[in-house]
Amino acid sequence: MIEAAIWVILIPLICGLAAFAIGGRTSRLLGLIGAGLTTIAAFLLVAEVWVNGVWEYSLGGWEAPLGISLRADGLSTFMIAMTAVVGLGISLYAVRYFALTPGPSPDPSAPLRTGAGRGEKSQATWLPSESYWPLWMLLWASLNALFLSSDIFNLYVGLELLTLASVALIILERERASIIAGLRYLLAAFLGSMAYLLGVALLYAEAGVLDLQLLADAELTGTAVQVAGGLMAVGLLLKAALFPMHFWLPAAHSSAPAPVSAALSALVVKAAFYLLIRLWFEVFEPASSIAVEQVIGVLGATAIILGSFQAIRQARLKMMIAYSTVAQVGYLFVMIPLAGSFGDPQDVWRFEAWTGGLYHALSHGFAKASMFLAAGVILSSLGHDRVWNLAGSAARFPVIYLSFGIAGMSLMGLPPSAGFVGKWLMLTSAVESAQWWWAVILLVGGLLTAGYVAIVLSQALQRDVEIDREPDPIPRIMTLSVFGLAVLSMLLGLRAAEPLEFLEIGAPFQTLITTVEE
Amino acid sequence: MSLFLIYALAAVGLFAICLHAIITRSHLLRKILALNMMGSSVFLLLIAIAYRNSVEETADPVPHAMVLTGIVVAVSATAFALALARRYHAETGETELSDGDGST
Amino acid sequence: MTFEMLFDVILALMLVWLCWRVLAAPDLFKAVVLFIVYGLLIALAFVRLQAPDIGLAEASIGAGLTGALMLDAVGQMTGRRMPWQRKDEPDRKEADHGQS
Amino acid sequence: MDNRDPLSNPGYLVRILSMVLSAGLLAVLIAAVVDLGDEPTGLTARVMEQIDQSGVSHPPTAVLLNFRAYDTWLEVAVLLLAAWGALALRQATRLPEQPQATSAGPVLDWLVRLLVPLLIVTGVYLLWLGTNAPGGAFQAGAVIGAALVLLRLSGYRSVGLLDALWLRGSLLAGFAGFLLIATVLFLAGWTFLEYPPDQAGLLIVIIELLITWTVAVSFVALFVAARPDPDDLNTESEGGHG
Repeated sequence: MIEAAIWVILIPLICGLAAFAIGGRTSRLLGLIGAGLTTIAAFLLVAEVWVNGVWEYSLGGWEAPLGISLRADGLSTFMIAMTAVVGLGISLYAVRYFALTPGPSPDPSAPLRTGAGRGEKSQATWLPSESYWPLWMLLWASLNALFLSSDIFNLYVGLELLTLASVALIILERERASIIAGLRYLLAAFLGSMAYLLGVALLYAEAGVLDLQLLADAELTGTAVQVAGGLMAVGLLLKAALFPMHFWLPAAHSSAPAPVSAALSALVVKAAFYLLIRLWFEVFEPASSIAVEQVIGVLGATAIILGSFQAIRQARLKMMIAYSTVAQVGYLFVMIPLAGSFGDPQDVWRFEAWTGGLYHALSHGFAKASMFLAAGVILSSLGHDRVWNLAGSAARFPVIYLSFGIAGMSLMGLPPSAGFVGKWLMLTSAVESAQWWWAVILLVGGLLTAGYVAIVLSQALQRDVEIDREPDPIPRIMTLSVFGLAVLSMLLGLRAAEPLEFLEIGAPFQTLITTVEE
Repeated sequence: MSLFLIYALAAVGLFAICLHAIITRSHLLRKILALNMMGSSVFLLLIAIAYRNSVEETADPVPHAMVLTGIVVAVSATAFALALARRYHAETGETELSDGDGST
Repeated sequence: MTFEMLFDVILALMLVWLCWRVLAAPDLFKAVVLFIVYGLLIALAFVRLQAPDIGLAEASIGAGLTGALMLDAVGQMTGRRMPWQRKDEPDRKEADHGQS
Repeated sequence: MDNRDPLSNPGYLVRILSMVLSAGLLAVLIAAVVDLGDEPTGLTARVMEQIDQSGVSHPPTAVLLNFRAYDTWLEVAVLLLAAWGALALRQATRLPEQPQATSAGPVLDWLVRLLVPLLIVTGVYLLWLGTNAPGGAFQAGAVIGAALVLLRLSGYRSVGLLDALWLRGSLLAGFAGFLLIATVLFLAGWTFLEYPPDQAGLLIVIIELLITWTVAVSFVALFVAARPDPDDLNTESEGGHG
């Protein structure tokens, strides 16, 4: 057995460490090798889980209550595979991104960028491009570690690792806006971690174990468990930026360099979401209630409406995409009342909503990464990302805007995109469970999404407009990764059967799954 | 009243005070102080739980290890936040985060 | 109520009071000093709860190191000169000047 | 701007809402704590059962560096990221020296000369103690780090002596040590993060030594890097600084 799951964590750590230690231009090579090998390991893991079912491992040989266990079921592996593909796309893009001038901000006075990526001897200063690779590798490793860990305290450490790596990446360019955004993000995430940790403490005091599986088997109920669940949920919702706890997200995601923005919106937010889903449907299922689930659904619905309106109002492209993330995160949480305790345990639509939400997370991962990377191209090539000054730029980089449009279709949920599959499953579930109000929200959200995507495309497609300056040429690999990610968000809708079946492996709805198959 | 209950109640009291301070105090240092103290309140609760779980005068070492990990994580995050706050202050002279990005 | 328990109750109350003072004292420098005292008392509580080694870590890292970091930051952000800053060391203000 | 009351008021509504929120949370938390009661749960007995096989005899150290070594490893990575993030805020790859100035005065100087060796000895003692009594790598690292900060503040050279490579190496040592040992043993066929029982004690001591050094240097680096370097700032008046 090759234990691919261990390598999914180890490879990025080794490459990240080597990149930290060696630095310079070698770090880019190490980062690329890391990205490639991690992707391979991730797909070996997919194959392993597909063939053998749920994979479990006791670290250090110490079994669960004493030691820490790793566990890869369909859901974990699904997230790891998504991270791998999106991560590979981002890595390929980043190779050339940090070599472009003048970088994402129109601030030529900053002296630090001189020599970035031009191969000059730069021993005396830290360059953003040099720090990017090790930090990105650590971010990737911490994502995979989170998806695999089966221990609630280990998950806390993983969350902190993820936060610090994200903040260090946000402030990479050392610009004022990003330092402010990074600081606000750090404080918000720190507060979320503390709420989560308090929940862990209460849960441990109640159950005496930290392992997720053992906690799930204990079928916990009672005041302390409910309070613990509430604290952990609020902490994670803060990290997942569910309305009204999204205040830190737009600035943080939009002021970071494009490959970082893409990773934050496509992957990091999903990690908190993933963890919440896991806890909610496995550990806190018996302690949950319809009222709480409906409240979360309402917050999600509000996020969809307000986030989309804010996105339409934004004057800067990256800000628009960041607000779009706020809205799309809302969709993910509409899944909770649909898959939760509203129905009876044997209602199949609960499982449909659960897979629908996760498929939506997948499609958003690909589409949003593509959009942020596209915005990065536009910003560094035009020197600005003002939505109302994009006129005519579609002629300069048609493929970029084509990708933007395809990704937008997936966000809107138009067939045959992956977004459509996710949304369709959630819609069916809403109709079957007679919770029609969620169906209305899902449809209205799609229309609003169409609104802001249309604004960008209609601006860019205007003809015969003078452009301020000749845009710089774009390296082909960047265009390719933007396009590839967008196309994948479409293709995954055409071939949804296998991924959906994969999600069933070890899913917390075992009774439902067997009924579906009969 | 047991030793566990005394310190556990103190811990949750500290947590609530810190939450209030994080929301209402706008000075960055004050926010960072409150977050750090919030961390130590959770650590106090964990240590109290370890005491409660004692077997024959030996306290539960698992929460102890968790707290030790937590202390190092807390100081790392605090120090990083301080570095960012000081850089921000040095650049702008501000001591508070302004709501400049127009979020709701 | 035994004498020892009385000690614990007083210690717990002092912690709550100190926490409030740290977050409410108008003078930030004073607040940080109180924060260090708070950290030391938390460490004392850990010792009472049979965790002397964690108390040691809290005292050295939580109170000592974090306190030093905080004091240094207060020095910069309030323009106060700390005892360890030399008179000929460029004043913090110089770094800010002309930017606000 | 600096002399404004640090407790500036955020407005009545926010304060009342926050008060209500915190009070509600407090009530709920008290209910939870009371609900927990005094019944012991937890893993005390289980740790005591297995501690003979861990290579150390002090329970928290056994948990930290053997049973839950994965947590500790990731924790060292968190420390690394914080130090790296703070250092990456500045352009210089080396830590700047404290501006050289006149001596701190005979009394303080004498105090430093006394305290620093004392702290370092205490740190090493704590590290050694950690295997069978209260103490350990993190506490030792913190104390040694404190000694280095003290040296710095009183005008002596300390971590500034580390050139870029050594600084990186020191920050990475703890994390890399863990990684190397775990990977080599894993490739040799052991379970990931498992120590061969005969060598467990030795390997744990090696890892603790590395962690101590990393913790000490990281803490000093965090202390130093927290101070903004005037040359790095994004200023409107560019080029004003020497």
